[in-house]
Amino acid sequence: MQKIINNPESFVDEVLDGILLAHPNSLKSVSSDNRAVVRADYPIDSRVGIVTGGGSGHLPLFLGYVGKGLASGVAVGNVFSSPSSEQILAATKGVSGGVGVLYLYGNYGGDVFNFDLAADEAELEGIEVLTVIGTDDVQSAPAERSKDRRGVAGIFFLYKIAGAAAERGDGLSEVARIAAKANDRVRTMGVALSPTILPAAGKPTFTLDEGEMEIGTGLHGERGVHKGPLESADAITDRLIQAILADLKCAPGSRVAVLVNGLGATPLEELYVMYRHAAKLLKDQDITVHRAYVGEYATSLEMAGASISIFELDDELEALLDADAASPFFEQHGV
Amino acid sequence: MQKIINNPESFVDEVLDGILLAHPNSLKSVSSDNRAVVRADYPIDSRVGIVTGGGSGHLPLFLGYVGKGLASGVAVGNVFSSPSSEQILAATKGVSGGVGVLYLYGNYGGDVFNFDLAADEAELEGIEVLTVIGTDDVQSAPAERSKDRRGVAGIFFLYKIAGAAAERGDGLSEVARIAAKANDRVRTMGVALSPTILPAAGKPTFTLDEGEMEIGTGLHGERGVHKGPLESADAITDRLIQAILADLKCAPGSRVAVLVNGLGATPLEELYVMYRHAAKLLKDQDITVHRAYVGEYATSLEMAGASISIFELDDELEALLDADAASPFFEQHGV
Amino acid sequence: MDSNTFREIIGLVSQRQPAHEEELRDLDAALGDGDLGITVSAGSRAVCAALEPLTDEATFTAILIACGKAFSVANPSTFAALIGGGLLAAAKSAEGKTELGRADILELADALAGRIVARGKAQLGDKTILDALLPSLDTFRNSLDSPEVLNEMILIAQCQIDETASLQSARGRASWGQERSIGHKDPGATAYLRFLEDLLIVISPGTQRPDLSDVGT
Amino acid sequence: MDSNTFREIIGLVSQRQPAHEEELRDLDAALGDGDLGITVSAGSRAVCAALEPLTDEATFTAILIACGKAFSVANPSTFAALIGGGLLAAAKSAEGKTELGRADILELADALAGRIVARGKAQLGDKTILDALLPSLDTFRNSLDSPEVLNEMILIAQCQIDETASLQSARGRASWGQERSIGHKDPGATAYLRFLEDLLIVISPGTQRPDLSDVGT
Ligand SMILES: Nc1ncnc2c1ncn2[C@@H]1O[C@H](COP(=O)(O)OP(=O)(O)O)[C@@H](O)[C@H]1O
Ligand SMILES: Nc1ncnc2c1ncn2[C@@H]1O[C@H](COP(=O)(O)OP(=O)(O)O)[C@@H](O)[C@H]1O
Ligand SMILES: [Mg+2]
Ligand SMILES: [Mg+2]
Ligand SMILES: [Mg+2]
Ligand SMILES: [Mg+2]
Repeated sequence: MQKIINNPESFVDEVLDGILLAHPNSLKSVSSDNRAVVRADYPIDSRVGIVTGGGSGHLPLFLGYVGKGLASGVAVGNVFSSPSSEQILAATKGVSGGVGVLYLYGNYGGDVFNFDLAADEAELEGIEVLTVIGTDDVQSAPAERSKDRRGVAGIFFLYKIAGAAAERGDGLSEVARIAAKANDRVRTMGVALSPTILPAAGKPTFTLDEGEMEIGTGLHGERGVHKGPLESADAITDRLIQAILADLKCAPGSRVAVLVNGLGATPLEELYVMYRHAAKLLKDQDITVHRAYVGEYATSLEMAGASISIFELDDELEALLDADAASPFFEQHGV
Repeated sequence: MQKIINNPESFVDEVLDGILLAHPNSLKSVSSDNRAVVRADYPIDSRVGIVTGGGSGHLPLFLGYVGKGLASGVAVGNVFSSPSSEQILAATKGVSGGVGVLYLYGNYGGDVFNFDLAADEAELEGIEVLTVIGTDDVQSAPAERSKDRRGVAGIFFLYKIAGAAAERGDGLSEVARIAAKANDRVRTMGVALSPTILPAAGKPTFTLDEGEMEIGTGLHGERGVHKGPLESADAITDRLIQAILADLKCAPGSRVAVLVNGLGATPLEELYVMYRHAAKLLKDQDITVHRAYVGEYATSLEMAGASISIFELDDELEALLDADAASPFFEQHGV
Repeated sequence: MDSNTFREIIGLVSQRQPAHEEELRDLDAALGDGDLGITVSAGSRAVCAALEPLTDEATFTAILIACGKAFSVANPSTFAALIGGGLLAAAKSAEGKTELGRADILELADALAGRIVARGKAQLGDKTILDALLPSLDTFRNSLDSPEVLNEMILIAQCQIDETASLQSARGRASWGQERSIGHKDPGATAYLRFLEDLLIVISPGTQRPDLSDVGT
Repeated sequence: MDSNTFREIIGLVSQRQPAHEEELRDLDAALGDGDLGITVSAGSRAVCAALEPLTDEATFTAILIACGKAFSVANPSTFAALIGGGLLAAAKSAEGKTELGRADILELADALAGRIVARGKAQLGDKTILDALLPSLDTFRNSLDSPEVLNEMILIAQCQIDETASLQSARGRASWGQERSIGHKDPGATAYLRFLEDLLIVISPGTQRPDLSDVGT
């Protein structure tokens, strides 16, 4: 594993040091171990706070989406493991403007337990908490059990939508309603061309030889649902788009946003080759792409591969999607 | 080589299709082969145009820096090879607002010849052209021959500075003056942890085993100046920062901007570990970091590795650095 | 058993868990993300460290709280949160106790299992730790006084793990692989089995350890 | 030699250049970015394709322009731009010529070399193609009528390549490796040498090709 690190034990803390040093005007730590980081301008009185969190190794996910018009705080776990309830509670207090906090994170066992624990403790301190969990990975559970699905790159849209709603002053239940509505309209599927290696474990969770690919993988090096020969960019894009549309069931004439996400090692050029075919497939089904996002939005250290997310829009969601947003890792203004 | 592509021959054209499809409001093609792409809102009467260009495989470089407050047009070559003079001329005509065009690109043999040829042809068509060539790689030639140095990731600062000057309406010679001034104050040095593979060649230009690194590499898989055992993040950062400061000679109390650039496969987390140490080293020398940029700004397909660039500021350059800029690949607003 | 003996047993058994790191890593890699080995090894080292400063006066509750907190934050994966939370529930049910007879131990174990069920919302047959834990506690409940009860618990746990291997995991990360989890033993249940086996070694006569003869009553 | 024969010779020699792709790739990888093999193979195939539609009426100038444009855009690296530009300069100096004697060929070759010097701004000893090209053209100049002139040019080019291998490249991408270029033969100069060797094969009696016996005069 060719890594530019000092040692695995101090890795996450050094990453956080670097981020806080690089962006002092945008982010600040609200815990002694720097594992709870919030917007520099938060808490803001009577403004709903949004706390997310999860394991490290996925930048820009999760910390990268703390900013204006996005999430307002984050709790940072070790590589691929959950933040503790204390860290989540610290982030909660760091963003609470007296009108409640929304927990918004991906569906992972450890995270669910720790966020639930933190929610209990926050209530004891008079902070109302609602929770919306991202479950966009179509490959991870059948439609009838969609609530059990894994949360992957599509959570970017939830941050964008919920963040814009909070930024314009919506109340807690309204922000939660809109975030849940967005979650119901996002579907993601991924493909891996190389496994990822947990630094501490030192061994990949699955092996992929040259010329092989794994379809339906998650962000933590878990195996997918199908392993086979590596296919062309168009063939892979066909697989992902068809599985997503079969589940999302967008009617012809609908408007969507599309995210083609790189898992870390795949070059931006290859993601645009995938977008090219995705745009064609959607056009064939008379589905209009309102906005396209192409790049590394949710990675898995040096994993080679990509995922595609489709987010079905209506007028309410489109307005929130088009709103300005700014963090040191993601900016969107105007057109 | 695990790539998500259809075939090497159509690769660049498919990438360009995908980019133009994804960002129709920001970019437009001005040549039948899509190899000349300009800002959607250009040409603008009596506004200086800035044309850049180079081989594919480096996104966001070069095309990613076409936008508001950045370059205004680009000529796109095949992977790691130069655009032709016809393509450069097409981009030139696509951005000329009647007050001249600045050619701004990295120092590579093929590019220099083709841009010179295009400049001759543009003059014949009444378009005044000035040229500033990026030469920021400290490892590629001794200080006395700095004009022969290779252009690498530091060219990002030249786009930001020259683009801001053109955006505020500066004349051609003024934009060229400022771009050349910026070039004199940027220094870059890189490290590679894996070689890159030219798609057509199918074989890496140099081999690196596990536990080895190559210092002073460029963006086209060229060998560096030193190959040795892989060192810690801090040790590598020491090497890069010291070599840069020895050449740039910033006095204590000076202000700089810093870019920690990923070459493609290296995770964002590791770049921030490098920034952490870079910030410390600069602080030790009483050098203030005005702005930090960390991420993939100039890649080399799936190459693992990074480069650090330091850009010494004065009041004029700082104001231009802080100006707004926006392309589908890079946005900066306000603080 | 007094709290001092209890603390020593937990310490001795915990010391033996890191030996299972590789096995649990491979089991978890087959249908999850391969970190259970780290959770168990880092978690049990943290438990040993947490027990270190405790004096003889430390109550069962204090001991279990220390273990629960330590285990849950060492490598906070799902298993860490589940077991950590379970130990905190057991600590609550141990309040006021100064001696632990078998019935008390069963009460604590039921509190631990109950929290895991409440938090994880899993059922028997979902191929989780519960498929080994719940049946083995029933065995304990039904032969409370048998000197061989631990051996029986180990047998039932082993048998449950082998039986459920052919099932598709319905909970947690393993469930996302859908059919791909079929044919793989559940890593969490196996970690529990290894713990029981090491407990048997530690309290068996002949092993170098404090006099635990009164455990049988 | 008339333009028809000139066109056939260039075509036959160009057809032989792709065979050198691997060698040139490896030489360029050692001190550059490894694309010279592609430039020469793609470039010479493009030259053959550009010659295809030309009829017997095509003048020397038209032939050289077609070759220059084709070679420079097939894989537009530094070498492609240099040789392409040089061929355009040779085309200019061939204007009005209907026959090529040796003196004319030398004039064209000097024009090509001159453009490479003007554009590349390299000198002898910078370890570029010039280190083989310029000395071999001087040999051509000094023994214009010798039937062995091509053999002598090949020898001097070969010797120059071997001699300059120990130098540090001072031009282009190879110069950025600084000392790392020492001990490696210049890829561009080698490509020129292979071209001369194939030219010798093509115009030597006995090889299957049109009657070129008048070339010697
Ligand atoms: N909802 C649940 N209820 C009970 N046990 C569970 C549940 N989810 C996971 N487990 C147990 O946790 C084990 C996996 O633990 P761990 O590797 O820490 O999870 P992860 O890495 O996915 O966070 C599984 O083998 C299973 O025994
Ligand atoms: N300035 C120059 N003048 C003359 N020849 C040059 C110059 N620069 C490069 N060359 C020749 O070009 C060869 C490399 O060509 P090529 O691989 O196409 O360059 P690159 O890949 O760097 O664009 C060198 O071996 C050298 O012979
Ligand atoms: Mg796991
Ligand atoms: Mg895990
Ligand atoms: Mg080359
Ligand atoms: Mg090249």
